[in-house]
Amino acid sequence: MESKKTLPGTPIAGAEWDNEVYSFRKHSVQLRYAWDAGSAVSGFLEGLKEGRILGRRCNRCMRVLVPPRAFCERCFRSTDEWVEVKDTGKINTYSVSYVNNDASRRDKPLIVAVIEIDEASPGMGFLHVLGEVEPSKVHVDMKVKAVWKPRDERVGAITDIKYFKPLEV
Amino acid sequence: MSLPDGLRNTAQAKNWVDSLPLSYKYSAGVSGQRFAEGLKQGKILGSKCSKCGETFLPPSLYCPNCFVYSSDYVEIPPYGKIYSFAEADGKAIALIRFHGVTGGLIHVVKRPSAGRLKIGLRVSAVFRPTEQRKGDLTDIEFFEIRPHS
Amino acid sequence: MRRVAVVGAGMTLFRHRMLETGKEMAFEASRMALDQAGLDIKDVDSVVLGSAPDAFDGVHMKGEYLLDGAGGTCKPYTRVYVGGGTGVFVPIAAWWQVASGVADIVLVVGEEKMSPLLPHPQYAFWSIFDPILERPLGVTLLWIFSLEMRRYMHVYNVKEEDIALVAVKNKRNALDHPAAQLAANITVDDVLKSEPICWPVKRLDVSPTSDGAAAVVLASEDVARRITDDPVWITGVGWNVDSTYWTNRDLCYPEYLEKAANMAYRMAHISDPKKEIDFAEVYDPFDYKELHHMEGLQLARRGEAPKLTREGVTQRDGDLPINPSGGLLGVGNPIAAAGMMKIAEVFWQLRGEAGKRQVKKPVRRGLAQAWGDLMQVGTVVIMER
Amino acid sequence: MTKVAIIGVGYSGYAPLTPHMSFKEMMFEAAKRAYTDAGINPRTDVGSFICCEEDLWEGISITDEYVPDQLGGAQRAVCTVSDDGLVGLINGYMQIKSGLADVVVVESHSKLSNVLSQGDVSSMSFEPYYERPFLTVETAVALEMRRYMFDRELGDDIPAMVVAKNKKNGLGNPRAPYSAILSMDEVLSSPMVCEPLRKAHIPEPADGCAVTVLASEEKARILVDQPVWIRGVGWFSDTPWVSQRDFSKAVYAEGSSKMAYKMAGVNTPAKHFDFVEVDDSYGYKELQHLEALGVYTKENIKRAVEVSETDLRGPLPVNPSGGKISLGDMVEANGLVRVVEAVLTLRGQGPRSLRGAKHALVQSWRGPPTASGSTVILEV
Repeated sequence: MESKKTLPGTPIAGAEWDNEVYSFRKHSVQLRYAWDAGSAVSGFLEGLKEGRILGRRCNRCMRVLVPPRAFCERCFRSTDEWVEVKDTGKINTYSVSYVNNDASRRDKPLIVAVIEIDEASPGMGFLHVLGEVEPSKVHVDMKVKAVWKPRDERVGAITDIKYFKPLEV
Repeated sequence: MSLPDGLRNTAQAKNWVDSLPLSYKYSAGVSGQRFAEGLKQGKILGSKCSKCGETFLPPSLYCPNCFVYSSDYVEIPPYGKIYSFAEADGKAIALIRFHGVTGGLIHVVKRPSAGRLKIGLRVSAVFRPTEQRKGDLTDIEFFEIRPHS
Repeated sequence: MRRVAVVGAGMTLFRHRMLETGKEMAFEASRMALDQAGLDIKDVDSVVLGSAPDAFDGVHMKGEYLLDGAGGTCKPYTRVYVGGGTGVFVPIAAWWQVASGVADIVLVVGEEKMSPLLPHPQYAFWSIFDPILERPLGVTLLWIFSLEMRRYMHVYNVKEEDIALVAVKNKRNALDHPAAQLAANITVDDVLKSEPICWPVKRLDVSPTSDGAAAVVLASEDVARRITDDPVWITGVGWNVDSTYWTNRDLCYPEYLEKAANMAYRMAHISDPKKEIDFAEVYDPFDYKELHHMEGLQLARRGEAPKLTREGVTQRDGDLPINPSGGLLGVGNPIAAAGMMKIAEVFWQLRGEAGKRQVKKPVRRGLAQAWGDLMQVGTVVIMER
Repeated sequence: MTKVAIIGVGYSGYAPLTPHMSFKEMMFEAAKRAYTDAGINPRTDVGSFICCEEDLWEGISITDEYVPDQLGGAQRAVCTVSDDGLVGLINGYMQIKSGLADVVVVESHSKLSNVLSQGDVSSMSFEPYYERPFLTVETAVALEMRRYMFDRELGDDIPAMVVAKNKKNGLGNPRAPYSAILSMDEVLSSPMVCEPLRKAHIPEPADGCAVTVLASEEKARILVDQPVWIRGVGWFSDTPWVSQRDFSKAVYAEGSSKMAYKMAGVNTPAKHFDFVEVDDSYGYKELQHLEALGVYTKENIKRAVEVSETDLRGPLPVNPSGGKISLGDMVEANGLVRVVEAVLTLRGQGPRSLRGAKHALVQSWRGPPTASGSTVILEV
């Protein structure tokens, strides 16, 4: 492979791409989906609308699963019952995002975190964002609490929780 | 269903609606670029394999059979025959095949003012005026039935 | 179980944007691999292709679209997929075709063309997340990797400087790679001072988005002995996928990779990987991933990989060279093609054909590994002279 | 090398809408059935799990992320074969043959009801520069259909008879949501979608999930009384360019069946099978496939339909399950759905007239615009 001086391939420089010195064809689509949430996630969303975080318990391994699911992946059986857990927890890990999902820069950095929810089984939690705190003040294991949207603005979505904030300053 | 205390009425079943907006800019590729330049000059270019001698449309950087680099691009006279066609909403799309060429082009065929489209009819490419050409297949406006075909 | 050999490899340049279509890149890499093996397309019994999300190339069922470029016309042809782990998984799927006796010669192709998606290929990664529980938060791929990096740093008390050493090493190694997209001589300070994207991830901690393809040819023992004096044997394969619920796992350690590696080590009769693996191409889309993966592969104890890196053990002239190719950080990251590049590198290194990239010590056994999905899949291939 | 058997099958969904289940819950249900059928525990007894799916049908990129848990595959060897479920089954077969695993699970599903932009997703499957500007799935199908019927001199009545037959076969199958008594006249008067393709020719989309459990001979004999043996497998692709294909031939079906026949030692396919399950999209595809498989010829295919040879009680029942026309189009699951049907029939749980059937062929096609397909030969 070393003997071959150049490998095949024709790079397109940024200006060539922008000025379209080559022939390009464009196509845009807006793909729409309506995902069935199913029993477990439907129940979870309903709980969020009521300002409650719900998990599912597996009566074999006795874990409380958050986010809830209809099956226990460890035991391979249906989960048995709904369990309401607290809307507090601790930060398992966090980071500070300076970009949007299309790689453009954000005006203001966003703190994102995995939050281990209290009363769920150890290590169980979900992804959310943090508010009312400066990035430099955040640390792993920090206690946090959900800040809910007002009841009449909640629609049964993960964003019914506006963000998590430090439990005490 | 898989949940013992699961949904009991349809109003409880949630359905999450969202969209995935996707926008693309596809490069024509090495062989596509040659083809595009041909179109701008009012030419249909096919690729020729040095090994088996077959000519292909759409043209390709490589021979799909021998899997070696194509040796050449050759001009294909813009006259062909309807291999098959499909009609919907008053519009006809046809696969046009050309003499001595493997493959063909899929394009719009202008329906004749009298009579019906038929498999085997002879057609020719009608190019847009030079200044309107962009280097893609729409540089051919449509194929039309050749008289007395 | 029949023995399976690698008999040829090829690849294109890795670049941010290429004129070649995905089909054309797949052809160029495949042609080169067949040429090195001295084979014709008619000798090939079957083709396996790997490519990551359709949302990049912008073609639904893109395996079908890429088919002729990968040499699959009028042949048994299929595509396999395990997210970012795909590149090292494609040869595994080809391996079982040969090992089972169904095929004698299989062409294995990895392709990725990320550039068509506007405004930026990163956007496609939004659609890898749970549509109901995660996408509404505006999640990006960078979030989850920075979350994992942060957790790893926290649990094992790893410093950003230690992690930056990986980017420095790999980008420098890539200076000797003819396909490299981001080869450079940089310092730890350059990495630390580069623009934060999603702290602790900074610009120079990350591999680029790329277009590119790479290919290898696998052959049964009979065929391999006939066509080459220098076959490289695939002696172990392993893969493993963890639970979807990534927020329920401790991200500090890749258990799934440990299980994938153990599957491969068992097959290759390896009991002490640290001693028995001569060098490795581990998946490094982010610099911390090289460390994380060395630990999952048990090439270092948990939390020990930064120390080995600091001591120069993982340099090309070290005791355990890691990513002598320059890795994804230096050569580029056209996802499935990047994994295949690692397979090709192990093949070239074992044959002594890596030129300026050749590791210093004599090598008999190498390992290639990739990783992907929601930080959940590990794929491992072990190759021997 | 070991023989390979199918020792368990499971299914769920099989309906136009399944609003009560997420795709994960649908998979969990089908998997539970299959594991119970095979008498295995997925957490301890399975060496490898294979799923067949495509990102944009799920609306999720890297959709293989979302499969392990509900199959019992978390922290196990799980992978996706981005192909028809039947090709997934073939890969499972090879994994067992290679000695990599004793027991392999193969899954495929469809949640087409969740895809609101089915046409836009399909349009993205065409080559973007030369073919996408002019083709839709319907146009691509109509082009091939017209040419095939022209070359075989078939009238509109022939594909209509296939559609009517399969709709009727489905009425005997509790899993087939689109079965019906449909007269030929009703097919022929259904709206024209893209001439010559009519609405009644097109399989309706369906949700559903199929799971199969494969095992080595040794395991199969321990676990079940009635293994269904996989005697031959084949998969094959024609050119991906629509414009470069011969529309009168299903090259992929010919290639895949030749491979499978060679492996199984089948020399006279026209006489070997007690029934066949083949892809029957748009009616005409059933005929094109039967020719390519060598069970009929281009000379006798028309007559076979006219004299009802392929009916449920004819000499060679074709699609006793009702086919895709009755079961619905479940995209990547289509092939595996038909394996489930064939296995149940070979076990005597299918149509009464096929009790005692011993040899079956299952063939699948990935659907438009592909020219890729696979064949599996089953035996009890």
